[in-house]
Amino acid sequence: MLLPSVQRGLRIGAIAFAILTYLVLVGLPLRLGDLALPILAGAMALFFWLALRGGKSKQDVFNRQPALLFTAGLSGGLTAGLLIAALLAVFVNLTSSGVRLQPIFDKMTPPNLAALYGVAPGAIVGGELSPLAWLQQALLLTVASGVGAALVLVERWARGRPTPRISALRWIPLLLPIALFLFVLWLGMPGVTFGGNNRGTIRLLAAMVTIGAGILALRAAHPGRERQLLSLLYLAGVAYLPFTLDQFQNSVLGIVFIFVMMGLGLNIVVGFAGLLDLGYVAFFAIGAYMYAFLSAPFSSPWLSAQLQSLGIPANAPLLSFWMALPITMLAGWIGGVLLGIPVLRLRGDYLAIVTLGFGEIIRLFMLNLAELTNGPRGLLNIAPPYLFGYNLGNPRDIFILGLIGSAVIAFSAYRLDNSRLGRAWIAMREDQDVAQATGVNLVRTKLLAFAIGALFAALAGQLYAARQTNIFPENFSLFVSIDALSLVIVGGMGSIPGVVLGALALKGLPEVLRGVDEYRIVTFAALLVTMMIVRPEGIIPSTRRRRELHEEAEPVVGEDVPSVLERLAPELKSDNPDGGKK
Amino acid sequence: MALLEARGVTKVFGGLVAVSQVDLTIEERMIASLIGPNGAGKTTFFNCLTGLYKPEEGDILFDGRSIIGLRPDQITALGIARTYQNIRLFGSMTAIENILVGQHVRLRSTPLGAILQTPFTRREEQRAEKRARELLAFVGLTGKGDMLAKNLPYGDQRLLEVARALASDPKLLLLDEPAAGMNPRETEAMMHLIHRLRNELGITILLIEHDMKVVMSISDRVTVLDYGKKIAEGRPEEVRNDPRVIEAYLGPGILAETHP
Amino acid sequence: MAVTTYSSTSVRFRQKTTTRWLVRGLGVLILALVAWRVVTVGLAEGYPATFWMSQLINGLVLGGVYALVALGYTLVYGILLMINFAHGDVMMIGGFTGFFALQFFMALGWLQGPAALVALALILIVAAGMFGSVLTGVTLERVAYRPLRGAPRLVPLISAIGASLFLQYSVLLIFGVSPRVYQKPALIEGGFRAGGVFVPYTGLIIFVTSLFLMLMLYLIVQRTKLGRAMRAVAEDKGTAALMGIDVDRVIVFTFILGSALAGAAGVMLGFHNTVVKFNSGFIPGLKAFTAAVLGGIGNIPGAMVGALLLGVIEAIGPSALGIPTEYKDIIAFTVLVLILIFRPSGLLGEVVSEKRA
Amino acid sequence: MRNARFLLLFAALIALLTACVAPAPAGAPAAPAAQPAPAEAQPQPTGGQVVIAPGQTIRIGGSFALTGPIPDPGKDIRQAAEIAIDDLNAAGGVEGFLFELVAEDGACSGDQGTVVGNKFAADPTIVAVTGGTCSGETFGLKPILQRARIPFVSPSATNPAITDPECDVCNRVALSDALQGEVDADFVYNQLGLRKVAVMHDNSDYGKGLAEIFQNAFIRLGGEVTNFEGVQVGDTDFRAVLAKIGANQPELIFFGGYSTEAALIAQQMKETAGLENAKFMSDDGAYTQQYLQAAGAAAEGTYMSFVAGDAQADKLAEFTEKYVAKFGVEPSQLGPFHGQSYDSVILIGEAIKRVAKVDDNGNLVIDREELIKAIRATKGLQGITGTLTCNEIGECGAGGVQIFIVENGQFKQIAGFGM
Repeated sequence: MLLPSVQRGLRIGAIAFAILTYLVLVGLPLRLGDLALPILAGAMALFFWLALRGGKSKQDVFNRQPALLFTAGLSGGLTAGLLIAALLAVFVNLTSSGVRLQPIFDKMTPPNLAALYGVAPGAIVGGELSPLAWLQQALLLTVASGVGAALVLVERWARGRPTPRISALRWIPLLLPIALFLFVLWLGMPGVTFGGNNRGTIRLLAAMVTIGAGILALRAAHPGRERQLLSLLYLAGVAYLPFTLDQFQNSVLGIVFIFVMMGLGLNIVVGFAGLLDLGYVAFFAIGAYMYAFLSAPFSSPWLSAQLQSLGIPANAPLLSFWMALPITMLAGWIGGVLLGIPVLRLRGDYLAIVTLGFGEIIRLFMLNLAELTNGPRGLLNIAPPYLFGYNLGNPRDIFILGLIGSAVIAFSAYRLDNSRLGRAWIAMREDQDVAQATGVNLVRTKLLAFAIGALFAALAGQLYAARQTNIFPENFSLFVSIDALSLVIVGGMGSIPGVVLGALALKGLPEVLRGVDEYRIVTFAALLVTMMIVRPEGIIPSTRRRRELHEEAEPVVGEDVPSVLERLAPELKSDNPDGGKK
Repeated sequence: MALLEARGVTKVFGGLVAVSQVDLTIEERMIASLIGPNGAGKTTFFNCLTGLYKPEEGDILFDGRSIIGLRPDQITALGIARTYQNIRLFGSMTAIENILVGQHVRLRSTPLGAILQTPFTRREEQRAEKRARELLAFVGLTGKGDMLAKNLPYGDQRLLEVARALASDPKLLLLDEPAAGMNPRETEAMMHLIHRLRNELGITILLIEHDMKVVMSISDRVTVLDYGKKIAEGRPEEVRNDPRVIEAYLGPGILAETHP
Repeated sequence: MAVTTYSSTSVRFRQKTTTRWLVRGLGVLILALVAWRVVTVGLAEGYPATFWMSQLINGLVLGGVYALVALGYTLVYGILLMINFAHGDVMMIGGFTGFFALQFFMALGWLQGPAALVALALILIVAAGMFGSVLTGVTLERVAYRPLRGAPRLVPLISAIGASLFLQYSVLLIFGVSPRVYQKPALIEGGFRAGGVFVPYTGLIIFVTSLFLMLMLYLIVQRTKLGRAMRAVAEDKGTAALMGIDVDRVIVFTFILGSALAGAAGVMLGFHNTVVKFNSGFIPGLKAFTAAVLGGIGNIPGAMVGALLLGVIEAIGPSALGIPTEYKDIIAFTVLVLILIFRPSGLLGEVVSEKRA
Repeated sequence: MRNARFLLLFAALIALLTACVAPAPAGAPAAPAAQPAPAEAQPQPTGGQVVIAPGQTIRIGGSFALTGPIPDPGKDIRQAAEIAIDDLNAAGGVEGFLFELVAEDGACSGDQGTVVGNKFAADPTIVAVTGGTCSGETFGLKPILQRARIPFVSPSATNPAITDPECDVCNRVALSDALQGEVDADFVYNQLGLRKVAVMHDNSDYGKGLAEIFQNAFIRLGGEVTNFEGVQVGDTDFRAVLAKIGANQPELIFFGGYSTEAALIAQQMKETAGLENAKFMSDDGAYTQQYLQAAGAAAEGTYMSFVAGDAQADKLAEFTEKYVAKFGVEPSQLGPFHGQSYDSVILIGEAIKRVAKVDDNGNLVIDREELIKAIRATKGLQGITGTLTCNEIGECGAGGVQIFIVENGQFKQIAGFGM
């Protein structure tokens, strides 16, 4: 039993070494400064905890014995610690003997290495480190892995105890958003210095978590009066939020809610109707450019020439934001139908690549039809929305418009989901052929999905153009489609509140992670993969609406549940006195 | 006038003639059965009737009008509904929603109406839900309306498929092996239900079935297919004794084993 | 088994005859318009025949690279029905590994040695690139895809997108932003002229190697025991497992094959175009994916045909139609859309679906 | 009943709408920074003052393209800015107050530019901004910083529309593309005496803009442009488009874009029929060590233009030395704009020195409006790209274009204009 435990430890240790090497190579120690070594040790402990706790049932046998667990932990720690110490030693020796590692490893600078030892970079360059300093690393990492193994035992001990069942626990999710909201307000007070220079970022994070926690609280609340009351509170809180935040926080949440609008539209196409669309950005672009043409015709060489020949002054917007709305929506609708028609017959991944192509075609046209779109130089000086002479172009009002837009679209999507059309979409997603045989007109249903989805994206695009006031083809790259699709899936396919949470996580989180600027994409990517592995159905999986109001919980389904037919059968014979009991 | 009249229907896949020159006439309020060994072309014939396949030759008249070349949803709108051999419910929808999808062709509300919840839409949805509950009750699934279709027990799924088909107000209902995989008690209940469909709702029924007990006891008329050709037709007792049928099934011993 | 049904199910709808003829008519019309445009504009420019030949060669070489990557897409798709979005980046890692191997052999002085030694070094460099890619591909499968088997179809796709970003930006962080420049050894520097048409050696190597590797792959899949296991897993994972096939092993093997091809592509592309960068796998990956779909995804000859076609269209299209080259991607995607309208499962896709039906 | 609920919801929406119509109360209590006032409806707002307590730093924001399509130049620009901050601090800062660079990732994109702009505008301690790297990003910054009264100096945004008479906070050290394109065309036509050229660009804002200016200028001079072809940033195989160009046998190819693409084109030209003897010229985006490395032997005899004016060799050498010492890499390995980046920070720093005052409590006070004017009033500042003088719309670049030829793997200056 000892040997397999050591083997397992060695394997985990090798993986831990790989992770540590990665962290060193990307230059994390430099970033963390004096805290580098403790944090790496903490990461190691965390990793060993995670790696040792989830064993397959076979390995559980020795997992249950503390001694074996420790053997695994310590052998692994020793492996990882010695290997990484050796690697660092090699780097330090090379550096001190004048070899420049940087042409190969961009981050292998003396300061980076020095951070791991808590010494000055000069000591690294001069090769003044004692051999003991290297062993110090190995020792610390080994101890950390032991701590990780101990954590497993602590966790197991805690799990073994009966968890207290207090009904008051239910109030934690219900009251959390309110507490968070108060926290946001408190952070906004001028005298508060909490968080120092990062106060704005912490506040942004708190505001985002408030929105998300509110949605989760609504779901945790009992249906009926409690949920209604909470909904009202929630709406009031969210409506008040823009007035409490500063313009950075508002501008981030503004873009988040523009993506919510877009995500809700894509959710109809992908989540409801099951049509995988990788070129959804095309409709976003159509909306943005349509509004730009109407609002800033003077930016487009061709358009201004046409207007001049017609005798219309081309130096002012043709239509205001509000007047342009119906035209943008119509453009989106037409775009959706135009994409929809050729792809009616395509399924699955063929659909994905054709829509991707469509998105690229639209972007390339915007890039290359320079006469109309001004090419890569973009359309400039687009008018912000005005209402009664009041300029709504500032971040706060854009955020509010985004909120209103998202609310209207979410409301429409919810109504559609529970309508005849929504049922047809889901039926089509589940089984296209049966849906048709059941009476669903596939052509109409598919085109409606594309058209309605496109319309919502075009609305988002118009708001985006009004927010940016200058748009360029590069704003509408494939990555926008990928972002939108990711947020729908991260949130939970077909789930409307999921889109909000997905957008907060995917568009908001990277802004919070600004502090780690160059690491933020890597962090985001790692989170995305982890998220998919841990919770593939999304943050909030979609649920079907209950229409019969009598059941508290779904009956247990298993092999031995008799079907109605079986229960009815004796009744039919009408000679069985037990028949018909429920 | 016959409700359904198929004349010389032929369907070819590559070199294989799946259905060959099949004639079939079904009168109103009749329970007709289509039997035959595996691969005899029964389900293919169903697919021709519902518009999934287009037959190479022949004509199919429903209510006196040709339905060749119509899309499946158009045929459903005319009044033909079906169930499937391997149950094909919309698994992630609830039972009630499955039935509501079945009513799709009978509903008229528009997307805009749904968003604005116009009085018309609201009334129509209420009616549709009421009707869905009635159908649920009719097949005996009261109280299971909010369960996801995929979570229902097997027998209930068969019933739900029937309810979904009924939702489109069919004149003709095509049942593809309704009793497949059921135990004797369930089978008996299903037979009872089929009778009720005809007697209480006045629906004409054409069914494919392997369970000879079912076929012989409920059918008004039985049609036998073999290698895509019609080899016998008549009242159950006539067909049972037809030598060609016995030959096709290689004796009554095989008869029982064809049950999947 | 899949929860969301994007894949084609067993019953397919017939197309209404009138629509079919309408679609065909439209196809003929489009072809006629293109032909007219080619004759009146493209040919009217009066390019010499050697020009068209050299464009064809450019296209075939480009297509050869796409093909090597597309084969990986198609293999993984055929077995797991998932789009391995990170495949292009696996190729990029191969390019980087190859670059470091090249530096190593240059330091050893092999590349200044006799031709045989240089050739040996080149083969070893390609092998190193393949090794790097295989390591990445297998790790990806183990970490990012295996836990997701059986999840809805889009979930592995998102995971793959995450993995793609992770690979790109990790390389950016570790190796920095500057591109790595491959130095071509004298042996493969330059090219030869055949009837006034310049053929670069690297291009020739890419084209021949991609044909050879595709043939090898085809033989592996069709003739070997593992290949048979792969096909079985592609048909039905559950049944294959019941038949005693280790599904995990087969899938890992698939990733090994696909990644090895991508690694070879990465190194050869490095020699051909001389630079590798953290994002240099993305665009070829996207194009290769397009090519795989064009040919009928899941189909090995299809990927090859699709890739070569795409490469040739990109190279010849703009000149033949007499429009600026910045429209080459538009032409490529339009051809894709048109082909899929007329053949909804790709050029050679039907073969597969019939086999599976 | 349900109708009533619908009406209620509608009313709530209307209420929400009107809520945002009503102007915010002046100096909303919760917001740390004053909400931006509407731009046109009301008179130009004034920025007030930045008060820096002893021990605090003078914070200069930086919007750099650290991710996105061109991270290499972005990183270079950021590092050069850090060197400039070090130099300013080494020279004693302002009255003992030290400078600090607050770097943000503008990702070369408009929406990131907007977010970064808002982040700076929301932070009352940000005095001025250097950046953004790309034109699109700078367009994102421009309206926000204009409202927030924070002056910015872009080292590398070359779109002519970045500066305009309306915008008093907008400045740049980079020259507008216009000059470079004109000079390049003139050089090719008059100095090299070529009459038949092909123009390529990378479809970026910068590359295409420059290529268009070059094309127009060249045609105006009387030359012939045989092809005008675009490629994409990130492409590596240009053989097809080169073959197309080669069929027309131009004497020179001008490429507007960045170094990697330029190097590959220079290389692949040599293999293309019709272009074996054609010359190659590119712009300041390609004037890098990277170009020389990537193009290898093919770089010999190619021309580059660079907006540098009367570059001060000793200052540049000193800068390079510090840069290598700090970051372990030659600045020109990464991108062309380090000089401009250094200069824009120095320009900001010198202007702050002129307007900053120490008040009675020992705080450093900087008046925003005065700073905006002070930056505009910069005259004769010695930077590493030359003598910087801002004109009335904020063009501060040391006005000159130099032309280089590559000889023996080195750039060699052969012509200079407008110095």
